[in-house]
Amino acid sequence: MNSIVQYIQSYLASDKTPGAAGNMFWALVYIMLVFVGLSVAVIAMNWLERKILAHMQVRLGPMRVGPHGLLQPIADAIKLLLKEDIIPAEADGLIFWMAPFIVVLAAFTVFVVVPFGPTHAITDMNIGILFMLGVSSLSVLGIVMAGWASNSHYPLIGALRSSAQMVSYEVAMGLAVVSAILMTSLNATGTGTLSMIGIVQAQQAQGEWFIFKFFPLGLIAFFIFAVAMVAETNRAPFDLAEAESELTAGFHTEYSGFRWSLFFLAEYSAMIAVSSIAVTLWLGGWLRPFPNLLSGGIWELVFSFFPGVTFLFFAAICFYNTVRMPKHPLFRIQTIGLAAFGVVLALIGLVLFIPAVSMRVQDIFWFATKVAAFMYLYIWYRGTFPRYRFDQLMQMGWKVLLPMGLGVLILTASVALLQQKLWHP
Amino acid sequence: MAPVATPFFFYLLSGIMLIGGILVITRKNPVHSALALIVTLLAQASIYLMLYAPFVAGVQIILYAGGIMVLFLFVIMLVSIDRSIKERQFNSQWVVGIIAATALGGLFIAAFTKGDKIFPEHVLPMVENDNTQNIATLLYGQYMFAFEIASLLLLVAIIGAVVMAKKRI
Amino acid sequence: MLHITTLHYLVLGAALFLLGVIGVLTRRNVVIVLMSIELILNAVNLNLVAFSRLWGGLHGQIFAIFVITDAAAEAAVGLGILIAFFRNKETVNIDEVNLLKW
Amino acid sequence: MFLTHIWLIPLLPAVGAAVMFFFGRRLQKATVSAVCVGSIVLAFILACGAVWQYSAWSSTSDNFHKPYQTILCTWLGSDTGHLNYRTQDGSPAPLQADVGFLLDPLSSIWLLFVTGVGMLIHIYSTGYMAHEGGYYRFFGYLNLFMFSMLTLILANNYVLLFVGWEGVGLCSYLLIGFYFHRKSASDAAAKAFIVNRIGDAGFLLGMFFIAWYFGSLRFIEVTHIAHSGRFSIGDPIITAATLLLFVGACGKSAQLPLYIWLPDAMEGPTPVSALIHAATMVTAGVYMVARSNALFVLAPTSMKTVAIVGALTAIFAASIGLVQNDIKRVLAYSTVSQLGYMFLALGVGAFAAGVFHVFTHAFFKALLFLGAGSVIHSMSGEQDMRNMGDLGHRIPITHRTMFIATLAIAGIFPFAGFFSKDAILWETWSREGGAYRFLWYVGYATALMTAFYMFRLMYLTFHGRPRMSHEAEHHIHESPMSMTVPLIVLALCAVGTGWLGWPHSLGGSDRFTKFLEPVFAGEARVLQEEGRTSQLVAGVEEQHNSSTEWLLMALSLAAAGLGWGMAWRSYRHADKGYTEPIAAAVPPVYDVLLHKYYVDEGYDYVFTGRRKLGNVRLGVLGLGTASAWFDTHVVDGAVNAAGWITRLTGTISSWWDKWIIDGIGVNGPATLARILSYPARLFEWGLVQWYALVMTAGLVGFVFYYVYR
Repeated sequence: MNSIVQYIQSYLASDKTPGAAGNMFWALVYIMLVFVGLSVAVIAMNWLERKILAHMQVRLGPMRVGPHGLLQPIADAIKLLLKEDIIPAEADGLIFWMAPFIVVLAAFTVFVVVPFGPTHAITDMNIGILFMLGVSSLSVLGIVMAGWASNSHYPLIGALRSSAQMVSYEVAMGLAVVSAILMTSLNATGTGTLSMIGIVQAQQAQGEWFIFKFFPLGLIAFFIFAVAMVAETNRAPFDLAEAESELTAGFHTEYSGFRWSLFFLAEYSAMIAVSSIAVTLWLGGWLRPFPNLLSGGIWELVFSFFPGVTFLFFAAICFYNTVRMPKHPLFRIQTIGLAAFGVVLALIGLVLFIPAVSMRVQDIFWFATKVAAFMYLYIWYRGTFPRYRFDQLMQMGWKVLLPMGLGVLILTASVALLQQKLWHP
Repeated sequence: MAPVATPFFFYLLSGIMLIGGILVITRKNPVHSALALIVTLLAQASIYLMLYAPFVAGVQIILYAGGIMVLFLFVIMLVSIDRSIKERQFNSQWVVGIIAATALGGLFIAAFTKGDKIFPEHVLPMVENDNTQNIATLLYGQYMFAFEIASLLLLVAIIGAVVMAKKRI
Repeated sequence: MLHITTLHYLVLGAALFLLGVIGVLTRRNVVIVLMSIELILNAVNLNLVAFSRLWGGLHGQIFAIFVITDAAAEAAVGLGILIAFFRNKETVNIDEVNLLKW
Repeated sequence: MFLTHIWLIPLLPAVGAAVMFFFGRRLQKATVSAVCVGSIVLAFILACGAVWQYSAWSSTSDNFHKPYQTILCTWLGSDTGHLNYRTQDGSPAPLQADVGFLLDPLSSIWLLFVTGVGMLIHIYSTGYMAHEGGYYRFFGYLNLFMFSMLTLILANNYVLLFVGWEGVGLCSYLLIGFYFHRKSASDAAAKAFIVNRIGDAGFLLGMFFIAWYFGSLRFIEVTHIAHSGRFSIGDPIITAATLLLFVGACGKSAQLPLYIWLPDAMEGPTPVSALIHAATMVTAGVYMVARSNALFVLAPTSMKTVAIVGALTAIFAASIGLVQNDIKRVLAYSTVSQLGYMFLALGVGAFAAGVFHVFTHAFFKALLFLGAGSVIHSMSGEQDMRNMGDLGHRIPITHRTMFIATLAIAGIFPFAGFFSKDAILWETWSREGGAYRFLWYVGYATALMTAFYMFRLMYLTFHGRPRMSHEAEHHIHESPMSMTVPLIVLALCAVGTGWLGWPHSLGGSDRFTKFLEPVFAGEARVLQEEGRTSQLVAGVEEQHNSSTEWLLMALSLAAAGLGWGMAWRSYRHADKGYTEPIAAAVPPVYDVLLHKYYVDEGYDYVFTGRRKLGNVRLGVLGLGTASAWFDTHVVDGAVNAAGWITRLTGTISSWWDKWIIDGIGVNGPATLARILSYPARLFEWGLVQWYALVMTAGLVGFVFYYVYR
């Protein structure tokens, strides 16, 4: 018993990820945390997307279930879980059954190497970024399987489109990633790294985020990745695979209920995953703003307040809206609910003010903030851009992004070589 | 990350691989075959991890499972398989073929039993952490020429595939 | 039994190789024949990586990577041929590829 | 300065045409008028300047009576002597045609009246075409025509002249077919074009003859060689060449038998009829013959032919004109008739008189056509004189100007026509020989007819009772200034131009002939040597014949008066349903005349084959039918027979090949080889999986060897 506690406690002192430290217990804990956190994030994204889109279109969005529709995702989830799980008669049963799981599996497995902080990752793989790209590309298989197994025209066309799109943009994406990885090799040893944590540490060591490195090369590479990742996740404006006006719902037309919700889950976690890659590679991962410039005790303290302040800010919004709630008896439950939600947020915020907690958690906060910005971008794209035509999409992938990626790669390599020759002759 | 519970995972993965392989060559529907092959390949990627070859494993996943197999699935969906499913699945020489393969297998077993002792008992240590960097050093150093030839091969293959598959060039 | 030696991997590779050979020799569907070829190549890869592990060098892994490259090229060209063939003969059966038979 | 830059004169209209061609569609009508009319006005000013400078230049002692020639570049062939051909006497001559310009008195006259009349007609057209579609197209064509005509006039060699010749033909085609949506217009355009092609073929052949015979195509050199006395009078080659040239002139200048296109050409807009088919283009034939005068005087036969054809055309067309009812057709036949006069003059060797008639005719005929256009304009498009009448006081300017023109064409003293026509008749009369006297009678009769039909036109149009419909009468109005001003200017010319050639017998000095003297002096000498005439064109005073000349003048004045009187009597009070005097007197003649001697019908029978003669189709279509029959029955029959024979032998051959050669010779060894090679075949079965199986078997053997060795 004691040894178990010791086993559990021994990890807290280490500066490695649980996987790297070989600590099974904490690895499992982290897996659970990531899973729960992702699910919550997806639910929050669902609600946020509907609300933000609605406000972009001058609507209100969900308002009925819970205060400001806060409980709407939960209601939706219950509805989806209770719906009948239909398998079409002519469908290929086994594959139809397996496809959503493969997609979800691929989307979630990616998070094994996502570094929420220097120690906050399930494991640190030597081939981290390669693993992420490889596993996320597996979701193509799930989509193709879903489309084919449905034995129906729309899903098949949707699946073919989607997989063609994903395979095409993977190339440009890979080139952009390679140019970022190339930047990690600008150190004394001259060898770079594929490890996600290593990449972030390289940015810290070099003193700048890779998006600003070799301006504008890093920025262009980031731009290529930012476009390709939208295409990779089949989101607007590249959502041809599920273009409602053409293909009803694309590859998951025949899916319903729980299985459909798995696709939903996978889509949003894939979005988060690729955003995490972007954040890790170009935006300094978990690093807070100016970690080298604004270092020292007082700055550490100031920045450690950020997570708590943010939560308190959200709590304040909740309280403000509680006060603004109509005083009609019908709204009493909603008012109380909103207030309770605010209290929960405020409590979390207060807990985050405890120095021990905030020191341990603020990496996660910065990472999540950056990813959240990307999530907002996704929603923003969806609200503003019109959908591409398929040939335009392919043209952009192969004739614009791919040559751009190659050019950036070659230029980055040349500049890096030049720098090395000049500074370390 | 040292491999844990090696025997268990080895037998599990080799079981998956063999079952997958058998499914590949026995399924009527090529889509099922392809999926079985993917399972096999993924299991093999895991075995690579056990063999301290993470980079090869990653390449296996991203290239085989993510690339080649998608190509296969594409082609299977492009060519109509309805007819071939209803037809005879094995050719007229299947008995001879299986006999020949079995003979080959028997010879393999004979070879393994005869040459069991030629391998060292203990494997040499390998540093996993630098695997990728070392491979890169080798690939871009000693094997530079082969690497270039391989890229040329890929280019030729791309052109060949396009020429072959396009209706009008 | 508890210790996994190189021979285990070799046997596994041989078994995979034989499955591939059987597939190549007996199946009529070109797609499955091509997949069997992939099986054979993977069996080879497995051996290469196993030996690489055995001798502690990385050359085996490098070769595995080259084999994967070749497999990609082979698959692309093979599938291109398959599509051209299907377009002309409306079939994917390899024993109907008999223009050279006489 | 004007002389050295004489190339600007044709270039200006060309620029105008190019502007219309490329940008015309987008230009305003005012811009179109400004560009096109402006270019012609500029060309006219330049032309006046050039002629003025030339007259000064040619009166200097070094250049006395020399033509002015300037060569811009070699256009066809080369000037390096690399492209040579052999002339009839075997000496090499360069194949060469320049872009070169020649100005001498002859081309000066044409230059002046072409640009002058052209300018007036351009101005007139701005009023006449104001409400028509395709305004820019019309003016583009007109400018193109002016360019071609000026090229024709100013060319220094036959080839460049031919370029202009074809250019005016093209423009004539385009402008006749201006209302191309009307079938009759497009047919008329095609007719004009095709008939002109016949003439052009003759012209081309004549040109080749000249090139072959003279070794040059430049007018100056050809004339020089012709004057050198190398060739005797009556040289058969020159006769042939000149006759062929005359065929070309017949086509372009509407002489028998190629005149048929000109009356139909009246389908074009009236200014076009005035400019192209009355004043300028149709006189190109006259110009060409006059330009080739050195050759023609060497070929008396050709001269006679020209004279006879001209005289016959004159009376022939005049007689048709007597009864036509379409106002423009009357003028068209009148034009043909007057052109006949000109050729008569050329044919009798009175080149100066012919050119003089061309000059005067250009003004009064243009005036007549423009007046007719004005009448048609005021009548809202009505062209039939039977539906006119009593227009005199409603469109007074038109009436008066046309009346002046009528007096001029009828040959009333002292209007222009009197002098030129009289000169022709006098020259014809003074030529010795009964045939020439006969030609004089013909010309005299023509003069009578001319007076009659012209005054008939006047009376039917401007006098008598109004015969038009009520609403047409309501719309009658005088034309705008842009149309009447050219009429007035032309009327002044129709009065005055004749005075340039005031004959010696009436106390004048005949400056016109004197001006032309350098051009025709050599010819006069040739004719004199020939001894065919005692009176010469070149202003040689012949006092003792003055009385005869006065008598002839009086006679022609009497003829004109007689015609006027007859017309006055018959048509003075023409009301609806008036009677034609000829129809009343001799109905069959009237019918024949009204149907233009059935020439078009005859051509349809004989040349085009549009009508069948009984069951037989003659002419071009008949030739086509016959060729088709020949092709189908004879040529194809032969081909089919050959094919049938080939097939028969092929059948026999194939049987032999199949059963004897292939069966025994080829397949025999092959079958043998197949039977013998079966074991070897097992290894190359042709199925890929078989190869794989063989490979596996080999692998088994290989491994077996290594395991159990």
